[in-house]
Amino acid sequence: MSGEAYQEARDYTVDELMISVLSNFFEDGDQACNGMASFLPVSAFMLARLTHAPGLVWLASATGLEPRPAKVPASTLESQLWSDSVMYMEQYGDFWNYAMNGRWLQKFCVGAAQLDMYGNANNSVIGADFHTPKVRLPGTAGLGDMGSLGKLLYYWNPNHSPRSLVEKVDFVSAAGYLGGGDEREDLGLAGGPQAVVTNLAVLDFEPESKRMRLRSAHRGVTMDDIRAATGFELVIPTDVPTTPAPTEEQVRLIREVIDPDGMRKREFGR
Amino acid sequence: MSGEAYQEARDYTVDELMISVLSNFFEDGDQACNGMASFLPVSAFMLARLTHAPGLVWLASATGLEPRPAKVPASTLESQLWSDSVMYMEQYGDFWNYAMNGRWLQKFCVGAAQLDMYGNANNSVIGADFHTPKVRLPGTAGLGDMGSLGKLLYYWNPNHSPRSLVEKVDFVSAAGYLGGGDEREDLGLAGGPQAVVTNLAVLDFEPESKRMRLRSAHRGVTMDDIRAATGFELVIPTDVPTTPAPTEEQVRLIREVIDPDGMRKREFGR
Amino acid sequence: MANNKITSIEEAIATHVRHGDVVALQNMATQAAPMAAVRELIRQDKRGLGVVVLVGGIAVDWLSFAGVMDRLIGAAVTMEQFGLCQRYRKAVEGGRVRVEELSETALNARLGAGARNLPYLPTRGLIGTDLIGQNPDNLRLVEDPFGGPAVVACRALVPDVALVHAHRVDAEGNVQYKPTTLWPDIGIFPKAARKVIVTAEEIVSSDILRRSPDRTVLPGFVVDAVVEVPYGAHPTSFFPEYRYDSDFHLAWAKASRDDAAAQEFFDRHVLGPTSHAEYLSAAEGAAMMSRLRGREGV
Amino acid sequence: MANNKITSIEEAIATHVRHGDVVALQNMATQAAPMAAVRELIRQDKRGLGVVVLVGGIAVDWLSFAGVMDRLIGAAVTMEQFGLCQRYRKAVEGGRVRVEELSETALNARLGAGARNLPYLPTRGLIGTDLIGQNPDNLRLVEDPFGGPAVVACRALVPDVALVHAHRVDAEGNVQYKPTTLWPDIGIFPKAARKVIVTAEEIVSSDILRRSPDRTVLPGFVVDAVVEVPYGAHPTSFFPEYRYDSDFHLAWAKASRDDAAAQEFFDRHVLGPTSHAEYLSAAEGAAMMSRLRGREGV
Repeated sequence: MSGEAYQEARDYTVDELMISVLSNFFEDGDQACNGMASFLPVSAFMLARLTHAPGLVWLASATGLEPRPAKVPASTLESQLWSDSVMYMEQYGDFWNYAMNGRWLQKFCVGAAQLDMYGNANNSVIGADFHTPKVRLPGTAGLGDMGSLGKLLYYWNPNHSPRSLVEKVDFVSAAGYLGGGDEREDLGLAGGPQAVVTNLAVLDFEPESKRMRLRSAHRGVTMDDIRAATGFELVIPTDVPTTPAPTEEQVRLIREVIDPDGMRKREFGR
Repeated sequence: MSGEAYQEARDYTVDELMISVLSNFFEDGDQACNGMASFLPVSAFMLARLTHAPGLVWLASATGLEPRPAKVPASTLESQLWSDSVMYMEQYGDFWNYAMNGRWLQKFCVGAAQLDMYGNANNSVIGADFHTPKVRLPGTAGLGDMGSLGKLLYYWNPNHSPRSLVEKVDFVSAAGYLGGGDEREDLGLAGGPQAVVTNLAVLDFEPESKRMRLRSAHRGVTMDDIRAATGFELVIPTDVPTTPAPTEEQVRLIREVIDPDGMRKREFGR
Repeated sequence: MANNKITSIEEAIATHVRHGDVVALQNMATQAAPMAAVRELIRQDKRGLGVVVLVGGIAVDWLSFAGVMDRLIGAAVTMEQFGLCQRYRKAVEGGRVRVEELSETALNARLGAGARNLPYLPTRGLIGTDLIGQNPDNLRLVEDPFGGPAVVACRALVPDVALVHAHRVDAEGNVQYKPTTLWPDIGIFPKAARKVIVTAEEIVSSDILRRSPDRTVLPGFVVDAVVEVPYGAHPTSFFPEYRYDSDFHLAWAKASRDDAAAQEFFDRHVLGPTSHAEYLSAAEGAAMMSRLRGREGV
Repeated sequence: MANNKITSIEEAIATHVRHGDVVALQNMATQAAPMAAVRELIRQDKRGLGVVVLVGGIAVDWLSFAGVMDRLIGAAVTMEQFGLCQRYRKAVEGGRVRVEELSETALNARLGAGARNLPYLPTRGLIGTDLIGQNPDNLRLVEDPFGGPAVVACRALVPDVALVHAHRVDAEGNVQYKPTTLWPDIGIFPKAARKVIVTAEEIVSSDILRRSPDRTVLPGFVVDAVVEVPYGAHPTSFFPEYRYDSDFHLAWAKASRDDAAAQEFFDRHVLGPTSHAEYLSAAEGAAMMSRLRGREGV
C-alpha cells in the first residue's frame, strides 16, 4: 500500500465517512457482531479487518464466525453474509453465553428510532400509551439487553433530525445514562453509550453530566445545521474539529471491495 | 413367536429375573435413559423394545437417541452403546431441557449405595462427618436431581443386604419420601421411588406411611432370608406372591441377543 | 417401533391448534418462518391466538391483518429491508393486538424456564428500561440471595403449540437441519411448548438421519405432527435451500399500505389457494423456485 | 488475521495455571479427560488446586495421589467398571481433599451463571436432600417472586482455567469435534472459565474447520492456548478415535490399593516420562494404539 493510501480522501460521501468513523472504534482483540439492517456497521467491520484491525473477530449476524462474504449483501441477516464461516454459533444456548459474559463482544453498533440527550434509546413506541401508541416501532430485540449488560454502545444514525434525537424518549427500550450523572452507575450498570455517529456529526457524552456532546462536525456542516437538526441542547465545546476524513484507501476499499453494490446508501433519507 | 415363548421359563438366573421385572415397568410412549454401570437397566430397555414395548424410546447414556447397539458392551457409557443413533443429544444445553421438563423421561432406573425404609438414597458418604467420612462414595451425580424432579424412580440392587438397605441413610443424596407420610408431598415434590428390585425380592412403598413394603419374593427366597438381609422392618403383607418368572422368550433374548457376553453378571456379589 | 406422525397441514393445524392458543412461531425477520402452517391458521380462521416470536416478519403481518392473533409476545417485528409490518402496526396502534415486548434474553429466559419446568429464569438485561415496569406479571427485579447484584426474574412461558420448519424430518418427528446456522428459535421454542408441529422440506427415513446424528436438533418424542411442505417457508428464506423472495416481499409491502390492495393480495396468495401447490403456482412456482435457488447460489 | 495460540503443554500449563487455581476438568468417568494436561499439572507440582468435574475418573485419582488438588467441586468421581477412585477416596477420608458435592443440574447452574455473568441460576433438583444444607455458601432455597414453587439458587462459579481435549483445533483456538456425542463438559466448562487450554488430537488449518462450521463447538476467542497431543486423552477414551484403555485402568486400579505399587505405577507412567512421546511408549504406544482403535472398531 503506497503512502498516498493514508492521505485523506477529498472525494468521499457521508456514508463512507460514517463507515470510516465507526471502523475506528474497533481494534484487534475486539469481537464485533451485527444485527439486521446494519449496512454501515457491517461495512465498518469489514473495513477494520482489511486495514487497522486484521485481528478484529467478527460474528456475522451473531452466528457466523470469521466469515468471508464476497461483499455486503442485500440483507445483513442472510447466509451470503456468513458464507465460509469457521463456526455457526447457535443462538439461544450458545451466543448468549458469550454476549452476557462480559469478557467478549463488549462493543456493539446499535440504532434506534429515538435517542435522547442522555443516550436512552427507544425502539418500542411513539406516543404516551404503550398499548395504543401513535406509532408501533419494531421492538427492542437485543438492544434492551445490550443497554444493561455493560456493553460499550456506538449508535449510528443516518438521519440526524429532531425526530430521532429527542430531549426525552417516549419510552426507554434500552438504558443509556437514564437521568444523567451517576444514575446509570448507581443502578449497577457498567458500560453505556460511547458515541453517536450521524450524517451530520460525531457526538459523545460529557463525562460528568452524561449529556450528549458534539465531538466533531462533518465537512461542510455548520453548528446551526446541527442545532437545528437536534431536538435538545447539545453540549458544544468552544472549538469543534471537523470529523477526520476517510483515507483514500478506505474509500477505495468501501467502493470497490466491501460494498460495490452500494447497499450502504439504503440507510439514508428514509 | 410361538405360544411357548410366553411360557414361564424354568431355567433362569436372578439377573435375568431382575431384567424381566425392570423391563415390565417400561411401556410404549415412555422415554428411558441410562447412566453408567447400568447393565441391568440397559438390558431391560433392550428387552422391552424387543418384546412388549417396541415404542419405548431409549436415550442411551442420556445422549444417543434410538441407538442400535449389537449387544451390551463392557461399559454403559461408551460409544458402542449409542452406535447408529438417530440423534446425539448435547448434555448441558439440551438433555436437561427434556429431563427437567416433566413431560418426558419420567421413569428412571437408579442405584444407590444406601437406600432407607422411606426410599431416601445415599451415594455421598458413609459416616457421620461429611468432610471426613468413613467411606467417600462416588457422589449423587444426576440422582440428586431425579429424586426431586417428579420422576418415577425404580431402584435396582443386585446385593440386597443390611448394608445397602438401611433404616436411615447416613446422608440424603436423593430425596425419597423423606420422613414418610406426606413429607415429600408437603415439600411440593411429585413422583418418587416406585419400586426396589433386588436379587431377593421386589419391594414397593406402602401408600399411606410410604414405608418400604415387600411386593414379591423371588423363587426359592424365604421371608426369613429377606428379613435377615434387610436393615429395617419391612411392611410384609399377609400373603406374598412369588416374583413372576421371565418368559422363555425373554430369557432367550437376554442370553442370545441382548447380552451374550454376560456383562449383566458383573453387577452381582461385589 | 416407528410412531408415525405424518399428516397433512390441514389436519395438523385442525387437530393441534385451538382458538386462543399461544403459538410459538419460528421466524427471524425474513428467515425461516413456517409459512404453510401460518396460511393454514388463517384459512381455518383461528381466533384469539397469542403469537410468540423472536423477530416476527410477514407471518405476523398476515396474522394481524387476518385478525387471527390478538396478542404478541416477542422481541421485535420487522421485515428488515422491506420495512415495518404495516398491518401489524395498524392492529397494535388500533388496540386490536396487545404487545408484550421482551428483550431477547428475557424472552429466552421465559421460554427456558418453561422448558425446564422452573418458575422463572433470571437475566441482567432490561435493567433501567421501561419494559420491566410495563410487565409486572412476568418481569420482576429480585435480590440475589448471595448478596450480588439484583436480577430480573422472567416468569416461565409455556406456549400451547410451536410451529417449526425444517430441512428434514422422519416419521417419528426427529428433526434435522442441513449445515447452516440454526434459527434462534429452534434452540428453545419447540422445547418449551406443549405441542410441536414440524413442517419440513422433505420427510426422510430415519436411516438418513442416522448418517449424521450430530445434526439432529430435535428428538421425535417432543413432536406431535409431521408434514412435508417443499418451499414451506416461502416467501421467507430457508438457507441453504432458498433465499427470501424479494419481489414477493416488496409486492406485499406495497399492497399492505392500502386496504383494498392488501385484501386483493391476500385473496390471491393466502385465502385463494386451497393447497400449498396452488399457493406455489400463484407465486409463479417453478420460476420463483429457480430464481430463489439461483440467487442464493446453492 | 490469525492470532497464533499454538504452544507446548509444558508452556501452556506453566503460563496459565497458578497454584490454588480452580481448574475445570473435562471428564466423564472413563471418557475424554485431557490427561496430557493432567500429567503436566502433576509434573509441574502445582499445589492447592480446586478441581471441577461432572464425573471425574482416573485424572482425579492421580491429582489426589500427587497432592495437587485439595478440593473438588463436582457431581461424582468414579472409574465406572474399574471401580471407585481409591486415592481420591483416601484423600477425602483423610481430610486432605474437601468435597463440594453438587447434583448435575446444580453444577450446571453454577457454571451457567458463571458463563452468563449472572449471580445465580435456579434448579428444582436437590430439594429435600442434605446437599443444600451442607453447602449454604453456594446453594440457597429461595421463593418464586410469582408465587410458584421455591427453587434452589445456585451461586455463580467461574473457574480460573478450563482444560479441554478435542479432535481438531486451529491456531486461533476454534475447536471442532468429529461426529460423536459431545462431552457434557464442552457445553459449559470452557464458557464459564477465565482461561481455556485446548489439547487436541490434531491441529488443523481454519480451512478444514470451514468445511463443517456447524461442527465447531468453541470459538477461538475464548481460547488461550492450543496444544497438539495425539492420544492426549489416554488412558480415557476419545470416541470415535479410540476407546478407554481397559488394561491400563485395571493396572492402576490394582496398584492404587497399595502405596508402594501405586508409587511405582506413578513413577513409571506419570512422573517418569519427560514428554508425551515417552509416556506413550511407557504405555506400549504403538501396540496400545492399534489395540484401542481396533477394539473401538472405527
